[in-house]
Amino acid sequence: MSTAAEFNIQYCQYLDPEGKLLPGVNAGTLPNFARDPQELLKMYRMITLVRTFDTKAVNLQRTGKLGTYPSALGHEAAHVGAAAALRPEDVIAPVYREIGTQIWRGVRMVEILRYWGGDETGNDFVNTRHDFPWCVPIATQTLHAAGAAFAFKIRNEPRCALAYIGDGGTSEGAFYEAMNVAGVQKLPVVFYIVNNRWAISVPLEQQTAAQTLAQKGIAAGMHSVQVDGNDIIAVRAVMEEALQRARTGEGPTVVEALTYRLSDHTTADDASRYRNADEVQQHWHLEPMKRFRNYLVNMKAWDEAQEQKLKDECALQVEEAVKDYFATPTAPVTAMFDNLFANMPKRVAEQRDEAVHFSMMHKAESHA
Amino acid sequence: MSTAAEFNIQYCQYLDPEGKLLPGVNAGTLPNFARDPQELLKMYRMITLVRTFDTKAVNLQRTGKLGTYPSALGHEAAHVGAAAALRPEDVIAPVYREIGTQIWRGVRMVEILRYWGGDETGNDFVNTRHDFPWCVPIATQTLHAAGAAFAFKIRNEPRCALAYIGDGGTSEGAFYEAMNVAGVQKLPVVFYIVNNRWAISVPLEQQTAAQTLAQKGIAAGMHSVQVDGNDIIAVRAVMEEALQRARTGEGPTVVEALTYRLSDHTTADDASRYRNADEVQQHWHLEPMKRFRNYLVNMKAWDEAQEQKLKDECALQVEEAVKDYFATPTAPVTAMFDNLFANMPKRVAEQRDEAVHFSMMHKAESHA
Amino acid sequence: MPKVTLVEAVTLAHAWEMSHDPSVVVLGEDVGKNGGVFRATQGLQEKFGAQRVIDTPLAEGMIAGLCVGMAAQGLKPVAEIQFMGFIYPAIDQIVNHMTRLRNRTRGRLTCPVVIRTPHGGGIHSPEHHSESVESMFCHMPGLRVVCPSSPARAYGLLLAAIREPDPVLFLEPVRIYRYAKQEVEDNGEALPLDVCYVLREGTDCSIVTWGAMTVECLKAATELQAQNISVEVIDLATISPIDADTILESVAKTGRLVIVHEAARNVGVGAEIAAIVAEHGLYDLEAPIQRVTGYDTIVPLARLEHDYVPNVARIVDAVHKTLS
Amino acid sequence: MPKVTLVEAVTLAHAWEMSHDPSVVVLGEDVGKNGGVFRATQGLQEKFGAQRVIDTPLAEGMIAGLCVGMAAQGLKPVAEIQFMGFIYPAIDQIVNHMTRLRNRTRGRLTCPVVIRTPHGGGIHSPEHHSESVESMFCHMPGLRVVCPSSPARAYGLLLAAIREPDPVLFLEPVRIYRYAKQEVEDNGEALPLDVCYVLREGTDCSIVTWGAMTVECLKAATELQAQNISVEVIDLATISPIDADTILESVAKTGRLVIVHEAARNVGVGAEIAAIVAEHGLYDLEAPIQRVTGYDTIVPLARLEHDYVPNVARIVDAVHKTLS
Ligand SMILES: Cc1ncc(C[n+]2csc(CCOP(=O)(O)OP(=O)(O)O)c2C)c(N)n1
Ligand SMILES: Cc1ncc(C[n+]2csc(CCOP(=O)(O)OP(=O)(O)O)c2C)c(N)n1
Ligand SMILES: [Mg+2]
Ligand SMILES: [Mg+2]
Repeated sequence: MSTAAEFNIQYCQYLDPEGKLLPGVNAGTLPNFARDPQELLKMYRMITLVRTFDTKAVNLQRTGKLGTYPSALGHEAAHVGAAAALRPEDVIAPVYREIGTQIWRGVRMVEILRYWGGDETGNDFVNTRHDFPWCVPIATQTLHAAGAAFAFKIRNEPRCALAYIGDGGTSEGAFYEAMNVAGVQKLPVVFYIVNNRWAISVPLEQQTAAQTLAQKGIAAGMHSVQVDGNDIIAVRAVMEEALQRARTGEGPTVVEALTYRLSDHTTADDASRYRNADEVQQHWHLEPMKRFRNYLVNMKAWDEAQEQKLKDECALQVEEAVKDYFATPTAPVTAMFDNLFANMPKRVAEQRDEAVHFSMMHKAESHA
Repeated sequence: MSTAAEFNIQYCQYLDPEGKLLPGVNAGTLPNFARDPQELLKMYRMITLVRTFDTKAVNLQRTGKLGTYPSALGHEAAHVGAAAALRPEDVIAPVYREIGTQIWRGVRMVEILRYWGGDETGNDFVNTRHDFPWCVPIATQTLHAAGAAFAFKIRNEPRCALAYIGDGGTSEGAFYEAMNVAGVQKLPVVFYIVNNRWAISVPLEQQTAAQTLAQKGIAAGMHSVQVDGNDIIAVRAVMEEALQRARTGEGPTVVEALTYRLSDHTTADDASRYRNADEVQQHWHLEPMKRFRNYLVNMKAWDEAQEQKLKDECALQVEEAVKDYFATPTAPVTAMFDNLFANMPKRVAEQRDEAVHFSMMHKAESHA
Repeated sequence: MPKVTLVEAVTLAHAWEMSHDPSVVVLGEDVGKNGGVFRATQGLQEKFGAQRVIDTPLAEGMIAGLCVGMAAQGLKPVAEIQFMGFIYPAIDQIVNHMTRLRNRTRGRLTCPVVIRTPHGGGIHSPEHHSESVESMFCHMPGLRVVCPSSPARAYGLLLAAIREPDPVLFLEPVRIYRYAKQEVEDNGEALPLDVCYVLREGTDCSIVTWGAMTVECLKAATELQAQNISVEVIDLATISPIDADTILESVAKTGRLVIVHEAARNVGVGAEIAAIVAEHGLYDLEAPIQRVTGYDTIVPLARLEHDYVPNVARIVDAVHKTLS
Repeated sequence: MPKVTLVEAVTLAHAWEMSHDPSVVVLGEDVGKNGGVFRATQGLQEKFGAQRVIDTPLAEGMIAGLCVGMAAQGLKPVAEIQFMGFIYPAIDQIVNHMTRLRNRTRGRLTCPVVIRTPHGGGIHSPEHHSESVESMFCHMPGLRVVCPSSPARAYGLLLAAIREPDPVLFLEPVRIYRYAKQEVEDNGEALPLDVCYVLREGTDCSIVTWGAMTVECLKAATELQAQNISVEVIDLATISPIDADTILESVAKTGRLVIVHEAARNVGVGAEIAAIVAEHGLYDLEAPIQRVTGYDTIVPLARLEHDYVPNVARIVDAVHKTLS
């Protein structure tokens, strides 16, 4: 026997769970962005906004004003840190939970509410016109990111695509196919695994025997790294590097961010059926927001007064969005036909008329 | 950065291209079976039979007596070596090229000819009743092997499943899904990648950026090794070990055998359109049959007279099979209905009558 | 006799068969510890262990492919696909192997598999959670497609499906998972496959439907009764192969046919039913056939869903049309 | 004007559009250096480079998924699936994304993609190489399904498909890839989608068909002409959405309808055509509709293939039935 190939997975972390820099890390070894308090505060503000929004959305669902909603509780650093590493011209292929990324990039909270409230306009992002919409069929979005990256490569544009995927999602063949073609074509794409240890009721150990999810990239001959997904400095640093590699033609990267789903899977789920309360409690000690706040407070960039003011601001912003959401009229029945084809076939047009007829009949009856 | 995980791929080879033992290998380090000349000769005889059959099958196709046929030229050690490591009660999920494995296990040559001659009875293997049939949709068979292994595990049977797959096949998500579930469930299955460097016209470098195909197993947390697929001693040794691991509950293995497709992809293909004659020529120097014969001759277990006798015997056996094949009557038209369901629905029965009616009409007309 | 919902009847049928046939295994995403996202497999893992009630990794093609391998080697897998909108990755295994293994090997290896999946919408679910694409599967030779419309039929047809020596796609209408309780005797008695169930007899018009739409059709029939229109409501139950005889007999009696399904109209199963009648019952038809279906567009998100799924008004209207 | 085969016309259409629209890219297994296993993309990589004519790894779901991503970001991918029997892994991307992206984003992102694939059998191919499962795709809202029946239509319809702002599944009948040469002017002129082509006018019976079956139907029409039976042969061309008007007009004239397709009968596209006529042309029908189709069983291997695929005798017989 001789050795044909060797691999390893590197792990990146700056902040410990208390928000202190790990031994060996100092101002000199910190990434550039982390030396600028304004940059850090921008991220902290976003985390706070995201958590405020998330809490509100869950409440809206509980009171029957929103459909099923997947909370992002605990994922804020993983989502915001990645977003902060992107450029506006890059393209993301999200799943369904990345509100931290979306709001950072410019998706309006009202749009998110509309989507989960059952209205397709929620995907017609006003600001992030080229980003992919929310994606429910698990793992399929990774191929869209690869395809987008292929377009950038063919047109020789200095842009990247970023695909999100969950730990559960990494079991779908589509993910692997996307990594494989990205590898062979050196596409400017990053596959970003948000490993929150659960796929609905299935824990990581039942999802795969792989020691890390990052190593799945080895199968595609890809640069693969792991990061503490609750450490926003590490997340952004690793993502900046991965995106830079992509942008400069060095090829794709898979990044695994280790985090935890502190909430139920969605509002339709009850995690207490299958998950130990102790486990959840332990992970509350690792959660990203407190850790980041401690760091900022320790470095004297943040204090209690600022915190309170920010909370109020965020609450206000969220209330505005909810008001907008409530004021959104239901689309006319024609909406379900008008966006199917650019050139509407006669048959579809006929059915559009049929639907309008019955919808009016229905309204007439309701009013009678 | 710290190291989260480390991996390596080991490579196994005993015989050099001239059929000499590699430096460091000696009788003491050879696997058990390789110390028994009878065992070795059994494999050599099979290789010779396979090559004789293969040549004949290609000729039958060229003369219009067989449908499209995928030659196994150059893969004999990879196929026979793996077969020799199996037990009869194990189950294989083949692709379409593994005649060396099939004949070793007891599939009759006439059955192989029937299949490629357009007759489903070719998959009704008389001897290997539980093995999966030939599988054309690439990579799908890997899941069948995993499912079979699951059945063995659930029933607590000391049996293994062996899935074959090509280098091209390793790009399909199904392969990865099969490895992943095998890993997490510790299924008694071996995934055997026969890397012949080409998937029709697509060379390995365009198939994946992975340095080895064995490392695809790392994605599933699986034991992964590489072997010289033209060295039948190494193939059998590695496969015996992998199957033993599976049988004793140590979990699945992925084995990559390095070989080369010396022929066109199938008789419908013309490899000269896309492949360099020099490359093919070079690989003729590595081919498995000559190498193995040299080894046997060197160790005085084989000579020219025996070789000639064997060739004649093989030719005769193949002629017998061809005769059987020619004598196989075309199945009645009802055959296409009778094996669809155990309980034939009325609608199918009606169509069966319809088909019989038109078939008879057709025959009547042909005779008129 | 216990009164149970449709989804509880599904659980009962699983439990009965697993108790009586050790070769039955259950697998899917979240079917074990969590008992399925709709609780259809609730309690089974506790009762039969994690070896027979398997929480799989997240991959539908894998689930279907494992089923083929398991079934070929003597097990009877009953797999859940979490929603029908996620069944597509499994199609390759279903159409290229599950439905073909018997034929391919001339009966040497077979595929007694049940794939269960929720069917249809109407409960304000998120995107992709309201699909009813049975017609794609009905076009696959070698597959049975079954859809119950009551707890009793769920129990009896699922038992039949598991016992069938060939693959069955078993569609569970989400809208009536918990719609009404019914007395179901848990006695292991299967109901016949390959036949329609006449839910209501009538003389003026035949309605053929299945799944959750049976409820709307029966309501429409009641409404029409008040107008002195007598409607026969037929539950297809086995969507493929279709029991053409029952439909043709009914049309011979009523002279009129309305077909109701949630799925999009174009090349839906309604088309096949219409075609059968146009071939074999044409002279019985006194009026053009009517199809009341989902439209040929994407199932809309929740806010427009009620305009998409057929309702009583549309069904009543269609019956009126056949009579005018 | 050059005389070309159907497959050569496909290559010409590619080359024209790639020359005139830099956003068109071609991808698939073996489409580059090898020019496709049927040579449909022969010479394109030499002409347009490996950046625009891409040999992909072996994975159909990946091909379809890449197309979605590319198209959403401004390219116009034309992808080849090597045989229709291998399209199943791509269905998830086609039905859940390709056909839905425009609707899902209210027009913000779109999917102008063409997926080409060989269609049908009859050439003694190995297992899985003779599939014609168009009906599964016709049931997907948001997708056009097109199938040419001559070199000229292959050229014109493929150009139209590439230029269409929405996804098109383009089916190429293998049996007539090289059946006959025809003069085709390579002038970049597209033919209209969404309409039938009347290949032969007649008064006694309408035959609706598409793809390679047009050849059999035209032969049958000739044979029937000798018996003084005048048959109208309509090539559906765009299989979805169906141009119902042309069919209904024809049936209004002839009073009789025979539908011919290679695919299995159950919930085939023939069912939809029959349903449309049973809904909107019932009173024109003077005889039951006839379907001449592949049987509801697996396409057999080569030795029984001719008993499976519809032939002239079966078509003639069906027309006779409508007239008796
Ligand atoms: C193809 C597919 N199968 C099943 C589902 C149902 N489903 C929704 S989320 C989910 C679990 C996903 O887990 P993971 O990828 O870890 O993401 P997370 O929810 O933890 O963010 C499942 C099974 C789906 N949406 N798509
Ligand atoms: C799913 C699927 N896609 C495409 C094909 C067509 N096809 C047949 S063989 C082949 C190449 C396979 O290459 P590889 O896996 O390396 O096996 P090899 O032929 O070299 O033994 C292709 C693309 C197929 N049979 N199945
Ligand atoms: Mg997760
Ligand atoms: Mg190969």
